[in-house]
Amino acid sequence: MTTATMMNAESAPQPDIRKPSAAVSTATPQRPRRANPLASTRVQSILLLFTLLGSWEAAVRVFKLPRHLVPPVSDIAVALWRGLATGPMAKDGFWYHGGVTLAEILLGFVIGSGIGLAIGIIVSQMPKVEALVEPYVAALQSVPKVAVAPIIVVWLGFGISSKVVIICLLTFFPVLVTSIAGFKAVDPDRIDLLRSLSATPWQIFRKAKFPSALPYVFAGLNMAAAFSVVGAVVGEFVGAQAGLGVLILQMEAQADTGGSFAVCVVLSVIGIALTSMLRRVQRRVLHWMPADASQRTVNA
Amino acid sequence: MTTATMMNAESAPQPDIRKPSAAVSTATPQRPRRANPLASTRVQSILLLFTLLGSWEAAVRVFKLPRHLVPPVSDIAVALWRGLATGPMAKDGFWYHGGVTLAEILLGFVIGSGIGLAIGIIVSQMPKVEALVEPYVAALQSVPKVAVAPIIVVWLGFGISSKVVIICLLTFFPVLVTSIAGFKAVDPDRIDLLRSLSATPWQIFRKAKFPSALPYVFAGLNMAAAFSVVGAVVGEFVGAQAGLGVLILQMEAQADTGGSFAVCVVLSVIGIALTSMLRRVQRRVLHWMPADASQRTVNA
Amino acid sequence: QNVRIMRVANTAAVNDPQQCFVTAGQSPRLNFYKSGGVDVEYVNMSSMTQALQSLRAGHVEFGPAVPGILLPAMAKDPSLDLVSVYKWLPRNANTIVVKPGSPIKTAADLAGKRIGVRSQGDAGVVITKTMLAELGLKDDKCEYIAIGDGAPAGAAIDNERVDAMVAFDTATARIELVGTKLRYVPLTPKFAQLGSGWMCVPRKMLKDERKNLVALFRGIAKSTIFSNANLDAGIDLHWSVYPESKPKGRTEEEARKELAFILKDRKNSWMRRPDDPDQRMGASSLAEWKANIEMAAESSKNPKLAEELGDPNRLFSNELIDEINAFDKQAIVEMAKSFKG
Amino acid sequence: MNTTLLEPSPARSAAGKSDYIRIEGLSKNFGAGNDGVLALKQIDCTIQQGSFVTIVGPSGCGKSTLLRILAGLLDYNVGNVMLDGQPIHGTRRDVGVVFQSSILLPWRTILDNVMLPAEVLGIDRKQARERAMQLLQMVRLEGFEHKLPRQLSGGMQQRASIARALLHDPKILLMDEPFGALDAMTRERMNIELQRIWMESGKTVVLITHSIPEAVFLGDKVFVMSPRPGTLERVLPIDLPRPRTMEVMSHPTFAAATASIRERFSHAASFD
Amino acid sequence: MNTTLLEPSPARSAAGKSDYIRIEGLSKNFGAGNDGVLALKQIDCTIQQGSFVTIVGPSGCGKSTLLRILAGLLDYNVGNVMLDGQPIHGTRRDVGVVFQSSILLPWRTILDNVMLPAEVLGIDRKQARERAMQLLQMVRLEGFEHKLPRQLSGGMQQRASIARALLHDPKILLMDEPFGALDAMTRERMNIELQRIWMESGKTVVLITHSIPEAVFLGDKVFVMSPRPGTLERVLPIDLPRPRTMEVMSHPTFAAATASIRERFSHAASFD
Ligand SMILES: Nc1ncnc2c1ncn2[C@@H]1O[C@H](COP(=O)(O)OP(=O)(O)OP(=O)(O)O)[C@@H](O)[C@H]1O
Ligand SMILES: Nc1ncnc2c1ncn2[C@@H]1O[C@H](COP(=O)(O)OP(=O)(O)OP(=O)(O)O)[C@@H](O)[C@H]1O
Ligand SMILES: [Mg+2]
Ligand SMILES: [Mg+2]
Repeated sequence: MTTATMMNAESAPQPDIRKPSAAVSTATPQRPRRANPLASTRVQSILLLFTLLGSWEAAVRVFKLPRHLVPPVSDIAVALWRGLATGPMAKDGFWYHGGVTLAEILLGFVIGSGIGLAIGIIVSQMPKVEALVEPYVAALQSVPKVAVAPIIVVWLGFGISSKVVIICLLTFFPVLVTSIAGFKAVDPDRIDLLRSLSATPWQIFRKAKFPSALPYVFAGLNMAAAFSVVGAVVGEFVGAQAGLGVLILQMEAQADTGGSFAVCVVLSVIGIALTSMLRRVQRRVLHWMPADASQRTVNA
Repeated sequence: MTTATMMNAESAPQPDIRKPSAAVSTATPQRPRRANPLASTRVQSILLLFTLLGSWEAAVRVFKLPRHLVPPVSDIAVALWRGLATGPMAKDGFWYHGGVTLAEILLGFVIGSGIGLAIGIIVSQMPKVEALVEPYVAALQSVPKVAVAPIIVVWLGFGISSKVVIICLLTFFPVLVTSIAGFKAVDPDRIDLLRSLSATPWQIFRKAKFPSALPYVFAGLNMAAAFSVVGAVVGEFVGAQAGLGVLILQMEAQADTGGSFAVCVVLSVIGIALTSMLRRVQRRVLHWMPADASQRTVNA
Repeated sequence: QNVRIMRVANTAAVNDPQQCFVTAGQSPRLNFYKSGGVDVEYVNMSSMTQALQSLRAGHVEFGPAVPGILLPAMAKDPSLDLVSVYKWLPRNANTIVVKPGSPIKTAADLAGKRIGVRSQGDAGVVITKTMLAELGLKDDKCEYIAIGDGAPAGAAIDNERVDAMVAFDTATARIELVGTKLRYVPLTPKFAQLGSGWMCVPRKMLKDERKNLVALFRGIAKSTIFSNANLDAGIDLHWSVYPESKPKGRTEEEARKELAFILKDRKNSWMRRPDDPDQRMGASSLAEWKANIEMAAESSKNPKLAEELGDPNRLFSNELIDEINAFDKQAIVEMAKSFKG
Repeated sequence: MNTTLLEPSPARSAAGKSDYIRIEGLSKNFGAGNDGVLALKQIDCTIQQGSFVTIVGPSGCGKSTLLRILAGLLDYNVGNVMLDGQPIHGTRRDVGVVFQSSILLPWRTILDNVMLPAEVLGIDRKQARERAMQLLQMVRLEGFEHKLPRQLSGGMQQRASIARALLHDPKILLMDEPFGALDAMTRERMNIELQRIWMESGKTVVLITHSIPEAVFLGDKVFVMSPRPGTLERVLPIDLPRPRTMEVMSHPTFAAATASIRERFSHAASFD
Repeated sequence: MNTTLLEPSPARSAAGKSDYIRIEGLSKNFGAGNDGVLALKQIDCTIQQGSFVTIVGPSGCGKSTLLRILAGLLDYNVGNVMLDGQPIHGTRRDVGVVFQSSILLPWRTILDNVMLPAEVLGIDRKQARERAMQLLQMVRLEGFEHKLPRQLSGGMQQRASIARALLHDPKILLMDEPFGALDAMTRERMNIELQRIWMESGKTVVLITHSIPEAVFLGDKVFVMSPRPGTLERVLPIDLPRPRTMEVMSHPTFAAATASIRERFSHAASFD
């Protein structure tokens, strides 16, 4: 046995060197690997989808359910197609209204969570202010913001600004609360490490506190992303000239339930896009965390 | 030095024996302890509140802002008082409408999160089904459920059932998603421990998997609690005979903005009560976790 | 060329082909508005109250005035200083609808029932109260349920979640458009004689933008005459301006047929009564406003309403009417009749 | 099941020399085909009933894998593993395992954690509780019964997990670096305690350790394993009198044994 | 700042005997009044420049507290702590600290973690990088520079934190159980390595350990502390030749010293 071999045993990459047993455990009994088990699950998954959609369509047709109550899948597909096959400024198309809604969501999300993060940082660097403000943050974040949406529309009108403010309100709190929690949870050892090197407060913030709090901040951002879609829809329900929420109301008024389902599909796509974009940023920024570290979001 | 003294050094309770340095770190420079620093912060905090409310009132009066746009605090207080000083069945009082909304929230929360947990458990005990279903759960949870609220009201009418279903939809997904994640995150070592004792699958579930997944489940329940208030309000906005959401619209219709702020206050109280009840249950069930383990919730 | 955009509060929440009585002139083919240097923009909202608040906040330039809501609001809040300058529905366009088999035969049967209204802030609530008050049923005990528009409202009537619905003809028409069968219950006699819709503007605007307002309401008057003369053309023009209001579920032919059927009678609400001594488009009368005040006082259970409002002459104004009507109506009718799609 | 196990059992003297555990040509591959990892290769050995075997080897050489196979937690592909004449497939009730990490259930008190095997195996609660208290006293955790695992230091947790493994008085005790989290002084004490339990109860013990002195101090035999793929490179019998005390460390046999093992792990050998 | 620190520095011989660190009547109370915890009580001692002091004592006796005071991370209430004639208040740039846990920043690669002091203290990047690579090689982490901390074992992480403490070539090195997570064999190697660095560089080293043999092996003097409230019970000078090798362990002086210390931690002493 040579030194070299011994070193190899160490430097061979292992999933998690500190806990080799974790990797072992579920391997019993060993299943024979299929050619591509993932692909086969995916195929089954897609088959399941088509079966479900097919039986939906069949049920609607066989039981002759009224279309404006339960639209057949084909209605939704047609409405989706018609909505997408429009010019970018067509007022009856998904692009125009989707664009308005997307603009509201992005603006509201960026502004709301930006302010939330900024205040979170400021507040948590000043323990006295934090103690003072904390009970009010706790109380205010319990106010159901959607309930004040009508008032905000009265204040700011029916344009994009009232929706942006509603979304800001909805996104502000999760980011504020999680970032305060994040800064509170910074391992004091890390701060001590930097103090031991005579680091300045700004260095301590930059090199230890901020990166430590980031996973919390991202948890807040994920929640905020989900809330921002909700905010846009509710805001548009309450009063708006354009946007997918308006389109839903318009279609409901014409008993075009298939159409409003199609709009829901578009909204979901926006939600999924936003979430996965955020997740990509998160994965890049938090590349140092294990991949499974709770990458969960829920849309309301 | 006796054996006894040495043992004392060990058995003396310490905040966290494994990491004594964590407790030390922020103690520099040592601040002189005041008589009761917490109480003093609380006093300051309350002073701040009164200052804020006072200047709000003053601003409204001095600048003669129209009351239906910016209600003075006194209007809100009066409306709150008037709303509370009613009989339990008075249709213009907070008790009747609040009771309806609370019933919707509780029913929807319990049913929705109950089903979410049940399906989460079933699905995660069957890896094949989980793989099959997972992409759809991911896609469906991105559908903004508030957008389908109008459709559900069409289906189920203007009574309590449509709101309960909307809340179920909103609460189902966070609980489902977090409980699936929770069961996935069970330390396989714990399962191995029980397997090494020749435990049955049911024993493994009861003694290792379920308790391990509980912190995740509670994270989902907290989110669901916040969502259930949102669901009730949105559902009532879209169409209802009674409930605090209806009251808000009615008051808005009468330009009684102070009144609708008062209703928002009531809604917040319901939200806070629900959250703190849940937190109490959580603290009891998860008593074994450190207290600071992310007890955060955010209302939309 | 500078075009002044005049935003209007659309309390119908969505765009609807019946608006062709206003919107037809927006089409470049008619160009009733831009020729006068103005244009109309619809701002969708869900209730009359929201419209009043938007007028006060300046989010819109003009909006519909329903006396039953407007008058109590103005009495309560002196800063809400609106003037009704154009009567756009000279006949009563309010409707009571029930399921065809319903036991409700007259307005009196509404007492104590579950009344569907579009939203909690909708005129339906005060209209019902007004009619019941006229019948002496002052303590109505009705339950008002917001059932929205179109399909949801239709489903609510169909499934008997409400006993009747009280709303503008535009709203009930849309319910019929989605395929729900309705029976119309006659309005109470005194109320039926009243006009049902005015357009109001902030008093300040009446002073500052007189010229624009004249151009605006002249455009509306022309559009109304045009669409009344050729409804098909009016609907087509509306659809060309607001494509989102074109029904997607069925063919254009079907949709137009349905609409033509529904609007056959209703289109006349927009026109002056033949027996009306004042045939000017948009003109109001003092007598009418006194009646409005009286009814609003009863429905809002505020006997002092007239006192609080003061001089009824400040509530409306005919000062623009002559200028608005300074156009050749017959020419518009000819133009409509010869209009080719 | 004999629950008064701190008493000496009759096993030791009689069956002492039989081949209790017999491993023949054992290989273990993780994953399939070429991309698999060969963790164990051609292991042949026997362990006599009532004997104390210690295993040393560099990190990742497959020590835990071997132990998991003995515990019935892991299937093997090639070879035979026999226990008392029966091939091992699946777990057994008479085996106690101390895992590399202590794996206490954080929601249970220390006492309830130690009682876990009783619950699972259906042992009478009262008897089990008594025994658990005895064991906790033995590992010097008296007074900590009602504490939660997180309130204990790593070393204390590990000691609790040792008590748990002993609760149902298993005939075979498999220990994966049980003393890793203990400080040197406690470790020495626990070694002596473990030796006492083993001598009194006649259990068969297989113990993995990173500490060469510990392996020599405890073992009847020391199994020395090579780096991955793990082979059994050498079996070193330790001929030192029992019960051994710390003084044995200055014994020339002890020095020779440690030196001989250390030599294999020469220089850069076992950085972790 | 001298950045080629693996070379011997001239400090050792000349200033060797001066009282570099002087602690007089030091007491430390956590919290105020009666409900406070007296962690240190009346500590008096001196540490000479360039000397190697090791500290042993039961858990919770205040070893870490003492070290944190020396590092300037913790204020003290009573007594004087002088460094080179100046009272210690606040941190200093010429001190390197190895914490009880390795405290690597998980988002930085190992190299970037080791480079942290250079960034904070504004040392030239290129020079620092070169030195970091040298240090990583010394702690046998070459090839792991660009790995993240979580990809390394606990022992490897601890070695990285030792490299970090050395980066800015501090005159004083304070180490709180630096080898706790290392297995016995690696630990022995690191002891020898540390001795080499110290001898070559002339640093003053204060090292806390739970292992009595380690304390004796490394220290010029061993400070033995009593349980809480921590007092300095005994200062044991170790008269063994340098450089010491593993063979020293069989030296009678070594045996006598360890026995004498172990005696104090008799029996139940230091279960964690
Ligand atoms: N489930 C698994 N899948 C693939 N490889 C595995 C699995 N479990 C273990 N291995 C590999 O098998 C080898 C032996 O692992 P094992 O845990 O038995 O080592 P060990 O000797 O116990 O190491 P240590 O001393 O660090 O505990 C390692 O190279 C490891 O990476
Ligand atoms: N911030 C603090 N507040 C209160 N008590 C503290 C604080 N820090 C430490 N202590 C107490 O001071 C005593 C000494 O702690 P210290 O960490 O110095 O011990 P130690 O000797 O390093 O122990 P170990 O060997 O476990 O690391 C302990 O009893 C501890 O509980
Ligand atoms: Mg192992
Ligand atoms: Mg310490």
